[in-house]
Amino acid sequence: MNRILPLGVIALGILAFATLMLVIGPAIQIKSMAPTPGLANYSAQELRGREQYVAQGCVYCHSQQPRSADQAPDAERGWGRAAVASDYVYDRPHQLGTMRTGPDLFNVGTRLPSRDWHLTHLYQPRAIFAWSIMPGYPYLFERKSRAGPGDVVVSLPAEHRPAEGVIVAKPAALDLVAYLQGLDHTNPAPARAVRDDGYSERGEPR
Amino acid sequence: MIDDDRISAEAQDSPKQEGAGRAVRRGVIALGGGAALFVLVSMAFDLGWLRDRGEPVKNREAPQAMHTFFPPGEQAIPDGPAGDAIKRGQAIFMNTRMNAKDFVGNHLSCSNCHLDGGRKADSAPMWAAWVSYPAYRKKNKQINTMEDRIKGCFTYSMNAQNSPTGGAPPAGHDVYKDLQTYMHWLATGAPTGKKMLGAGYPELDKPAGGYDPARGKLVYDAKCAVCHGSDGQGQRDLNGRLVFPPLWGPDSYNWGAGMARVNTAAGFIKANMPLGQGNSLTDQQAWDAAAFIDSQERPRDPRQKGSIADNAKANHGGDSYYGKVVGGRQLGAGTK
Amino acid sequence: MKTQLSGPPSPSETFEPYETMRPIPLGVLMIAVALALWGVVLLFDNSEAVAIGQAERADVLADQPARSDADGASLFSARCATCHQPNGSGVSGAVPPLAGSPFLAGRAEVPIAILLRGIDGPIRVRDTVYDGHMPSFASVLSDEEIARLVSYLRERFADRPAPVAAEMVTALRGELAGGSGWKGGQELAARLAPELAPQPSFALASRAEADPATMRLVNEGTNGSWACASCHGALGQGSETVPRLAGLPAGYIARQLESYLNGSRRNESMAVVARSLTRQERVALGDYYALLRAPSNARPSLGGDIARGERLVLEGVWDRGIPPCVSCHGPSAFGVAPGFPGLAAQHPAYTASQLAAWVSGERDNAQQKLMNGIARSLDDADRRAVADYLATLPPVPVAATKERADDRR
Amino acid sequence: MSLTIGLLLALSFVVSLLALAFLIWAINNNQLRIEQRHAYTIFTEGEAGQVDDPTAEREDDHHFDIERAGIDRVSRLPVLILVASGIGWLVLGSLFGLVASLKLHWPDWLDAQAALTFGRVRTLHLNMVIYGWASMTGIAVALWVTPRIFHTPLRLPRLPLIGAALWNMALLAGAIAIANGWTDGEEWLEIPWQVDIGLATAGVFFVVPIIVTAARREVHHIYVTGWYYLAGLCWFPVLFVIANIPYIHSGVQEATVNWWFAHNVLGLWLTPLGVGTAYYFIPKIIGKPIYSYSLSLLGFWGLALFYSQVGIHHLIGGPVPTWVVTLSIVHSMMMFIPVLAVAVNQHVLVARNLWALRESIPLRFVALGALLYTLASFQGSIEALRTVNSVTHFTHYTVGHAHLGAYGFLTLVLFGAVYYLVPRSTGRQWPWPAAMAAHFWLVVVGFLVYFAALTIGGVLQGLAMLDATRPFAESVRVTMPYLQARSVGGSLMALGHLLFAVHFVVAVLQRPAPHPGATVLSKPAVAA
Repeated sequence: MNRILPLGVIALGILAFATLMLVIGPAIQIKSMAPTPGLANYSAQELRGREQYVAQGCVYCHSQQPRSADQAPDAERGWGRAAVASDYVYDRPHQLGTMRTGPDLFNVGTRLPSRDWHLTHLYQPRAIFAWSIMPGYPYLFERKSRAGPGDVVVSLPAEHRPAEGVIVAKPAALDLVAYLQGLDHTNPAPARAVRDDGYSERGEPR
Repeated sequence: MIDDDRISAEAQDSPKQEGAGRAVRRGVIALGGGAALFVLVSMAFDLGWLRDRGEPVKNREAPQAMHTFFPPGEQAIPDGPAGDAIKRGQAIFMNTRMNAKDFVGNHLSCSNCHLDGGRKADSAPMWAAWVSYPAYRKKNKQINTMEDRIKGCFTYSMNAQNSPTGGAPPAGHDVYKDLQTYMHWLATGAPTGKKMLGAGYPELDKPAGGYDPARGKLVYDAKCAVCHGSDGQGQRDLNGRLVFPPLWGPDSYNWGAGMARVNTAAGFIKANMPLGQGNSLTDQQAWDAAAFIDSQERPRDPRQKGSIADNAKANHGGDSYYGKVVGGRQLGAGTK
Repeated sequence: MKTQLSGPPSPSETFEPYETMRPIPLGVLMIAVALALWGVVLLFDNSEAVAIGQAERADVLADQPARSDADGASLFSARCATCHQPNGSGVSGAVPPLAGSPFLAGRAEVPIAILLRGIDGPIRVRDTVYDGHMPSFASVLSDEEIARLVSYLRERFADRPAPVAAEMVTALRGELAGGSGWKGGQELAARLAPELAPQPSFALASRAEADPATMRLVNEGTNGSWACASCHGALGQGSETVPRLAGLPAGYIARQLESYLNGSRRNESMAVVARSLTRQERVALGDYYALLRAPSNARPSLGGDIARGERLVLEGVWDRGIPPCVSCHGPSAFGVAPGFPGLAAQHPAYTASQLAAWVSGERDNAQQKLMNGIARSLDDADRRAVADYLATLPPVPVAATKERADDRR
Repeated sequence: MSLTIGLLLALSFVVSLLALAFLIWAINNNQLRIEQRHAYTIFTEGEAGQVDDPTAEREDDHHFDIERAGIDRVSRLPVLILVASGIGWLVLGSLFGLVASLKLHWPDWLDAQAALTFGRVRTLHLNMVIYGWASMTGIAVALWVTPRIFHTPLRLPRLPLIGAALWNMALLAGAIAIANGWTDGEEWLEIPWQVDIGLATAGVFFVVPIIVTAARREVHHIYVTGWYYLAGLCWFPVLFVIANIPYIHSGVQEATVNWWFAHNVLGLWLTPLGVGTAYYFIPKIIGKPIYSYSLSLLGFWGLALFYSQVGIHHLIGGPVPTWVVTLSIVHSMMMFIPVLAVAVNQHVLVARNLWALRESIPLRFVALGALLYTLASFQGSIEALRTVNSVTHFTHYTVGHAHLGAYGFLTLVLFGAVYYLVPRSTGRQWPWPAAMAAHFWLVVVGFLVYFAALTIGGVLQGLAMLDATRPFAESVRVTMPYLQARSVGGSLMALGHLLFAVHFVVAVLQRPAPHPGATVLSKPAVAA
């Protein structure tokens, strides 16, 4: 090969073809899908919480894409039914995630609906799970000598309580928890919903 | 050659180097080919070409009790009048007090002792019973037809003396017809007159040291009471429907029932109890528990004409507590 | 003489890399051809997988309660026959008969109202008084299904062939929404059908609200742990892996809380809660939840095979050492207090996770380890099937009777 | 609809295959000649290795005195600045990586600052090593090699200086943004798009000089390294810009764009940089030609055809259309072809000249890197299989694989390239040859520990997660010893980087040696 122009043109042509297949094709197909019935847009507080979720980098340990029962026991763990494309129409940026250092969170709002539980867990995960390797987020909380009006005090087992005063959630923590509580994709997916069904034929015949 | 080396040193290698290069080339291709082969095989597996997709992953475990006969399943009941009779028979079998209420004097059903609707091996399955009658029985010293045998069940196990009619169904009653149709259907394909594996209750050798109701109480409290209640009266759900059958007392089988004999009860217990954990007790435990249960008072033996002692002599040899004195009281008086 | 170089030729700094002309090795080409063929096959196969995936999702949709198009007869055998018997005769002393029941023969609103709310109290049917505890079907049957079912029941058992319209059910559902079970025949007769009187009076122990301390535990939490209701819901109905507590035996609930403490049942969050409770509080919470009545919010969600689940629950697989669930948990999976919890209307993810926990040993508090062996005999598909089937059942009706409240002993 | 899509898809794949078949046919029929005058080259099959390329006898065709042409002198400043920046980012990036690794088993360590939470430290690590170390050093090597293979000095040599300044500033701004929680929130695309404009602009200052230099080349034929560099420099800006345009996509479309980009950063940017570099340095140091021109062609075009479509294998079993996933899986497998071609080409040459590994530490780095490229690619293909992916997806195994590619392959190759080019570019010899060897063994042993730990731990983690009867906690517990081992390996690697950085600083600051040495080897080879 001794010419630059054809090299560049063909190389870019191949990339264009790949973009067509991997970006434009799926986009056309997915955009034609209506949101999953029952899927609600995020509230203002949930959106603020979602920004926290993104900013803290939760996605690097938590996926939001339960797999189908034909592939993995995600549903049995309470992580919810297999996610479909129309579950994500309000998600920007997407937070599908590719790690499960922690559990999947796509339905954490139904699996762990308690605000107070989440506050405890965010403040110090090892107050609940001794084996947990999730970081605590003490900077989303503050210590006060006593709770003021409207303050949300974090319930803590005795060994994790401060020597004096109380731990109070900052608004960012409350927003983040509101987002987590709102994560609920348990409504059944439409039959024609889009997802990777590549494992479906390995399931046992019903 | 060596003089040329300067010139073509870049392109020409020594044979040894050539060999190393060839080996690596082959190695790389073999590695790639092997990996590609793995890919292909794995994909073939994915596509189901390498396994039988039609067969669901069942029977991974060997059947708990190895027996040679498998009765037909629920869905195989035929349509039509015969099928209706089978279903009626099944309903009587499963819910005897409800569906043959005129002839039942306690709270038991056939299926309490003949588990899985009379299917389960080693719990006196009906498919094995069907092909064993008519037969001579020592109990009444005559040839028994199947109807006679069922009548015996009503008389003793179902304590018919306490039923609204005061006795077992009269000869030729529909209850017999329906039950026999059900049993006949369960025995579809069973060999007549051949001793079948899993028939009856297993016969347990009596332990060397005998059996002991006091030890049996310990076994009972540890293993049985959670379901049958520490008072042996079974348990009901919130609507009052019986879930666990009573083992003694007025709502259980009477002194004439086969289950009132310690050896029979021991065999049943060993093979089937606790439910879902058959054969988990030792023989000794099974005998002791059976002794404890069968040394409790229960409805009187309908065969008793004179005294308990007379009846004990006539009808209660072997491993029975009938007529014996336990805890200062002679057993066999019956319950109210 | 020097046939091989014992040392390297010293390369020249001026050497420029280039390639010699050699063909592509045959092996590489063969691998390329093989992979290409398989790629085409895999891509063609893709469409089949999508069709199966769509069928699976369609099945899950069809399994949702209140979505079936079953006719009255099959609704009757699936929903009523376990208690009222296939011939409608009922169970003496326990379940009233349908055949010849004046409750069916009168206004169609009466059976509809019973199905919508269930019954919690004494009821007189054909001169026999039953202490009736019937679940509410409002959360598991649609208006159309109730209309079809009532039409069938009235035609078969009361000789009233006129069909019932779904609109009537809709109207009544709106009218009766949110009520608890009918307090026996008395309340029912007073509200809808005076002609059914006289009915036994509802004179059971009053369902007093739990004491304020218990209610604080339920709604606010205390002593470093969280409010029960914050996870289990205001009505104790639960969700996903959070179990439904409403209507579970009081003694069972108290025993589970003890198990979290002694480690025979592992759940880190519940262990925190259990550590914050006194023995009296554990018992009081059991009493409280045992008497709660809540509609079912459980839905089949694991993609399990409902028919297979029904077989496992009602018939078992004896060859694999699996007795039917109902042989211990009661004919309608309402449970047998205090040892055997109700399973009906439990959340599938919870049921399945518990069945898995018996296997892993995370949970080992079954009386006599009855569940351990059974759970080990179930495979993944079995667990999902059983759990999904149980979620289609109506919730356990509350029995506000003395024994039930006291069943913790 | 699905059938139509499936058909369409199979057809499009067939198109790719036809392109490949045409390429192979063209190669075998000598349609892609190196030069016009080779059109008559008679190529006899079965005589592989025996054929004397007519050019081989014309010595000056393959010899060119770069030093005399003054080529290295022109590129010196931009190359050194970029290498220095790259090494700076490497040290910083590995420190963040080490902190992130330690946090996975000391979760309460450094938890008081938002900027030091795991989610941000890990992200800083990735962005610093990919966009800082790998990209900048890769560009530096490309700036140094391109003029050499084209026998002409670098054109517009001041532009890369501006580019480097801009790139460093933008990357620093991006890092600060991420540390403060301002992120675009997608893996590999965390740097806010506003900052990305700076990076994209900086890219122009790198691309233009190389393309202009290529256009003004003094040789007719473009050596294979040139293909990879030129194609990579075409691809990456397009990828980077398309993926970073905000407000177009949301939800799952965004995820497909995300992984189309993230994998193409590896496949169409870092891989061409690394493979191209290895293609230059292996024959250059050994002083022998590459095995086969045909395989070079197959390797390059195969990579272009197939690597560009593998990205969605990161979403196997996810909420994306089945056909896209299957397409990516198929292409992942097809990657065997170009990888085999490159492997044969490079490893055969090394295997024939194992003596050179003893003599040259740069070659040791590059050759090992090339070997790990083969392994990483095979591993990647197999990982994309549905059966395997069910286990490895969502686990640390994937992290191990990513490091096999980005570290085992690319970083080692770049280490070798830097070791080779610095003396020739600056005229300053490396002062401590022993430090080079220490660096080699530290990073190789460290990486071996790192990779083995994550691979084993990841598989155990995946198997635990696939078994419903094992609680999730077990998938965490089972990985703990392996995460600790990973930190040990990571520490060794970071130590090696520190040593490398210090060595580099000392080398650059010392007084120039009179001559970089008459030989390409780090120490004069002694002929027997």
